Amino acid sequence: MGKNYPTTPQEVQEMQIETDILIIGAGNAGCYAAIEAKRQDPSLRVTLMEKAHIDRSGCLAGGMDAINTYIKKGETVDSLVKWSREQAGGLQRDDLYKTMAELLNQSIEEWEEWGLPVKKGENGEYLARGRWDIAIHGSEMKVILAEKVREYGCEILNRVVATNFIMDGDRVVGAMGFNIREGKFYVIKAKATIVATGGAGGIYKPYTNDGTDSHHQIWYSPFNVGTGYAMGIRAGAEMTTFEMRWCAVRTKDFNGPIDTISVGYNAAMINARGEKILAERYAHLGGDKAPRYIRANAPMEEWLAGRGPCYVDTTHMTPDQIKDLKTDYLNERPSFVLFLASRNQDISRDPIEIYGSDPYIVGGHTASGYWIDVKRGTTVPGLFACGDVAGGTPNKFVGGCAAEGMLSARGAIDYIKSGMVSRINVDESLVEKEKNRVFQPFVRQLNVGDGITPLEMEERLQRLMDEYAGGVHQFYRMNRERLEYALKNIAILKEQAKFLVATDLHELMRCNEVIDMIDVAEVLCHHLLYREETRWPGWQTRMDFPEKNDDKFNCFVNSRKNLETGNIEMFTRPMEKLVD
Amino acid sequence: MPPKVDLQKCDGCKGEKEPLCVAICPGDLLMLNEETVKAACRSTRDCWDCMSCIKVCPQGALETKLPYQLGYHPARLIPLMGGKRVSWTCVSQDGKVERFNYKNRN
Amino acid sequence: MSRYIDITDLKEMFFLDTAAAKTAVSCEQCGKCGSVCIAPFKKPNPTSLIRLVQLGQVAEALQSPLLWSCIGCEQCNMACPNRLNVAHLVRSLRRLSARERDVCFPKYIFDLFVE
Amino acid sequence: MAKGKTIVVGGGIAGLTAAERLGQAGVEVVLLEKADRLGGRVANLHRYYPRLCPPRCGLEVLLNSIDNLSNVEVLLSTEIAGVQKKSPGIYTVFLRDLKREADPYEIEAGGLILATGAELYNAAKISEYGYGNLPGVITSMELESLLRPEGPTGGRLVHPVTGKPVRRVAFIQCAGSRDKNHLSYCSGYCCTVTLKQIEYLHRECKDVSTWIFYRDIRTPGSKEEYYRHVREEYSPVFVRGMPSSIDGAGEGLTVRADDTLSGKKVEGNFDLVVLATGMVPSELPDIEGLEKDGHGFFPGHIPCAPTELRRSGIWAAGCAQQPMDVEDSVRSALSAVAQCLVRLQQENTVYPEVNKKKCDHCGRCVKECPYGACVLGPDGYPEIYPGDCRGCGVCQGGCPLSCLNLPGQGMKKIEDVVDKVLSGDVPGPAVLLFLCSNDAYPAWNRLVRKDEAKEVLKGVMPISVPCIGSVNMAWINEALIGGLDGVMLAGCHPGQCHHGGGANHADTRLQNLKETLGRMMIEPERLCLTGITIDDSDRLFSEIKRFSDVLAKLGPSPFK
Repeated sequence: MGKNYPTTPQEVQEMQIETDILIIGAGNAGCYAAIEAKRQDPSLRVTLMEKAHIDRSGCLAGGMDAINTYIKKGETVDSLVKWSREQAGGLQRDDLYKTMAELLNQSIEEWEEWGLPVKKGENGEYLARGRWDIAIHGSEMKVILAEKVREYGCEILNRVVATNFIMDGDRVVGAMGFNIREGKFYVIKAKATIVATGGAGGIYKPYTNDGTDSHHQIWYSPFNVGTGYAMGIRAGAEMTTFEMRWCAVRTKDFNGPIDTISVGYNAAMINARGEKILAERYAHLGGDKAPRYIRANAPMEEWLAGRGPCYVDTTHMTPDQIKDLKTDYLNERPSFVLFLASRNQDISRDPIEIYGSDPYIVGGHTASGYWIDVKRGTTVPGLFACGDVAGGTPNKFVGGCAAEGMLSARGAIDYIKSGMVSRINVDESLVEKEKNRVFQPFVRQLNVGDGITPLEMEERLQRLMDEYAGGVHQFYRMNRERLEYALKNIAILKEQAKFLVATDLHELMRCNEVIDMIDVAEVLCHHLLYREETRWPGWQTRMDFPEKNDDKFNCFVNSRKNLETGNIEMFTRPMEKLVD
Repeated sequence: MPPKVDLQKCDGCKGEKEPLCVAICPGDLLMLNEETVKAACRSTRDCWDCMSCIKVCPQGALETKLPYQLGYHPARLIPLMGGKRVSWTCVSQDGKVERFNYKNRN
Repeated sequence: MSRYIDITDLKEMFFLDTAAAKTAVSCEQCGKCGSVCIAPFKKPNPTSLIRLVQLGQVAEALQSPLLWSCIGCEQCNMACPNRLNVAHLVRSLRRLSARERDVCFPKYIFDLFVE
Repeated sequence: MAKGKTIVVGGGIAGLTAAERLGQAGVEVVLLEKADRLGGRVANLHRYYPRLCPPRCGLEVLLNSIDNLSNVEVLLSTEIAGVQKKSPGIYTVFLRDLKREADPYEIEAGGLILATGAELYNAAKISEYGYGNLPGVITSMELESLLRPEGPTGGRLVHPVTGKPVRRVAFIQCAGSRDKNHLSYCSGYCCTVTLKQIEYLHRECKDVSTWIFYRDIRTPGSKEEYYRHVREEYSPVFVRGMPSSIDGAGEGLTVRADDTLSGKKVEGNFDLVVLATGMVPSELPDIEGLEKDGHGFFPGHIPCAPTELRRSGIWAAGCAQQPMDVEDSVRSALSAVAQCLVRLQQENTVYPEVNKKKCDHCGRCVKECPYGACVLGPDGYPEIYPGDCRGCGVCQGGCPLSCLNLPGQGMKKIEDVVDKVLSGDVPGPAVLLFLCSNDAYPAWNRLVRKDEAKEVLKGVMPISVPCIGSVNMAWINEALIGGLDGVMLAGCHPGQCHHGGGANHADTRLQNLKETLGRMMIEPERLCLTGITIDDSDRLFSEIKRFSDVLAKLGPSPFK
């Protein structure tokens, strides 16, 4: 190991940065927040802290083939709010959704203006793919967005991993983290902080995990590990609806999206007997228009009932449609086309097999995440949230995350302009403590030279969650006893984190990531335990409470870590409908 | 799905500290082998096959390979990046060639 | 006798008359005169003959068959890039040869005609 | 406009000339000299040829003039320790004061003239000549010093050790030169020096005799007449043949050689043997990106721009360029001065713009720029100094993100071509032809005027580029994807590229792309690189015809 970086906290070079708005995570939401902040007030200093590289970070690294929330002619903000709530099983923050929906079209139209090719029909309108969906050639959409961020003069810190917020009393005044190229420790003080780190993938064991080359063969970005949630949990922020997990039907063995096929090309899901699953078995729940969790869980139920394997039926597709379909995949998950080719699969003859994904915590699809107000302020003053990390707004998708990015920037600017932040006082001992925490795996490697690798701990967590907290191998099912078992072991894992070792900066990042994953998993289990009903089969299937219980649980289940006791405290918040 | 490095073509981005593939990988998986001054994937199992590195490599020295656990040898998928157009060539396991050309930027 | 010709003292060649000496001093040994010479018996050719003189090998020069085979056509003079009078040098040497070596007509030339 | 001072390195005849001329032109000059006095090797010469005048005369004119110029600062006993590009147009020059044992200090310079001269080849390395062991064997430079009135013998020609008068002097030409064991090149000036020395020896010492052992006498130009004059006037003995040995036993020195003209072995006994040794360049710290020839000289771009090196703002003058005599040194110094003055006056030319929106600071442009005109600035983006950039566009060709573009060049042109092809106006096979503006484009211009070419060239769409190395592979990709059947690059032959390797860059990039195309099951023959000189219209035509035939045989592009 060529030692060109520090291995003890004492050697670490500290970078002090002061900025007006710090955005953690330069994905789609973070980039839009940055652009909007600069647009609102070009004099503001806007800093983006990004674990990877802004050009290809976050969920859009590989690209995107469709925008799933565009309000077309004949539709309204309210009709979208209503549709989304139904898709989410009735639980949604209408106030948040409405404000977001008002900006949806703006973000997409801007993106197009900046260079994103959007497919158009003969009338010059965006080419519709479903009720809210439009088709794009989005393989470069993140690159285009990143160029715009640079053009607006935002400061970009690539390869800086955020580890915790900086607190001034009960306020968030920036964040700390480290650079995985030189090992510098960053202390970034900001008047307002926006967290946009994305959701959490990899908490559960993926079924594609052969222990060799397909460990990260999951649908959601495996590099989004829930750091933003974990930092919020550790700062005492209120979190909502983690139990509304996102488990999706994906192409089997290769976790590719299938909405592309089922929505875009009217390909029905069929079981081994050739029955159209939704139309024939879920007609009472809306058939093809059934809520997302039903659609997601249905093929798994078929498989469990002995009617698997299941497929999306592509056999009716014309050669042109197949070409278009493959192009869509190339724009989002290019190697799915390679996957089909590697099996010589002609999808006009052999339908595409489907299966459930491992569960993710993703606020862009479900309602899990930070509990926020309409200005996207979290319960911790000075901290704003947007994108996958912000809760209460299911079915945001790409456009919604962009729109919410804009809202969070406006919220942050209002907060700065309100004069609530005059001076930032930071207790230097907290910085020192965080530095010691972050670099602990190096210190152990140096002093002991033996311990647990982040990979080992991650795989232990993934198996634990898979088996005891409703993973794909358990067909998403769980009960109180299993969840309590999981929590007991999570407590051990948290204790064991001190044994983590790292031999280079990449591993140091992985160590800190797995610590974050465990913190998210802990809160997740508490949420799953608290909701004693089955509201969204598949997403949340309690075998001990198999029915929906509207009397007790037509509300948000929230949590907050008690910073004194370290306990996760659970409570509920009422559900308020704004649109009927 | 690890990217495979063609050591003949890779020029380590002329010995830069951070070659383009290293700079771009969302998972920080590519690194520069300082001895050979060529790119290398530090953990093939952790690759998400987003193909960002393949697209950015100025030498065309990287190719995405499917893990054998998922797909059979020797299918391949190669993007060719123009300025505003992209072309994908997919060669199936039995050698059938498919091409996809379209504008990816306005 | 040493295998080496001693070139330390080459005064010997200056017993030539002025015009002939100038040819010997100035000749750069380009070889043109040797190439154009039509004498029936070019042994040595004019270029090499001059070289012998330059190196002080007068005795050898005076025995050269060329001296008697030269027909006086003066092609060598026409060819010389330095406009040297090569034919005059040959004639001078022939005179010297006749005088100093007491040879009027070498035997080998005589034999040539007999055959 | 160039900024900062101009540093002249070396206070020999070239350096003095350059400093004096620049000083007269009002330029701020710093003149560095390693020794504790100015004048260099010229100061030790006895006579100049062809007039046999003393060097002091010209030298003192220069020294007096420099003395009177307040804008020329002279630093004696000062050595150059290093040169670094500081920022575009500015070099940091590290200087070491040889009198004080202190660390190097730095000054900034907008320009440097390297007049660092050369040294005589170490004659001791030619073992058969016995230099260093035989006191009577000296170098031509030592003979010069010996005869100077200020010399060790007061200018009398006597044996350096015995003090006895010298009567017989032999000169050995090509001492170590044109010899792969020593110097493989001809220093070019030694023959005339020997002739000059023969002349002044005969003039100054009536009873001296001279011999020359040589391979060829190389006296170009009017020096040929000087050669004839010396030969006819002083009658030195010319022996064509390099001596095999010099023997110092007994009286004098015995030199043996094979006279290749007569085929006879000759020997002579001499009082003094003078070795006409060649020159080797002075040692100079490496300057990043400054190309030397195989021997360590800075020959520049021969023949078009001999003083111009691949680092703008740095010129070589005098023997730093190649071995030369005083006349050529002065001439080359004046040429460097002219270049320097032009640079001080010149307006910005065409140079690439950086798209900071896209740039990723990868630094490939910095690595590939032949002229070091591109540096990563404090903000991490490439900065191009117009005065350093010669507009070759090699950076544009190599940029992986296409964010460096010369004005008027770039993707837009390719898009236009693609649109034309897509509109169906172009008959197949449609060929995109990049032409180097130096050579291939003029050749093309003549070609298109020919009637018989018109039919063949219908499908060919030409784009002129400053150098074939400026063609970005993304352009080619775009063209291929857009339906062009083939792309041809007509540049200079690799060795003839005006931009130090632009054609080689193009070749490497094209090879890589061909390999990728091969993997994509696309015929690599759809790409072609050819070298075209300016008078090659016919060959360009036949190359295009050949390429079109290949494409016609291959059929339409698989991308279609």
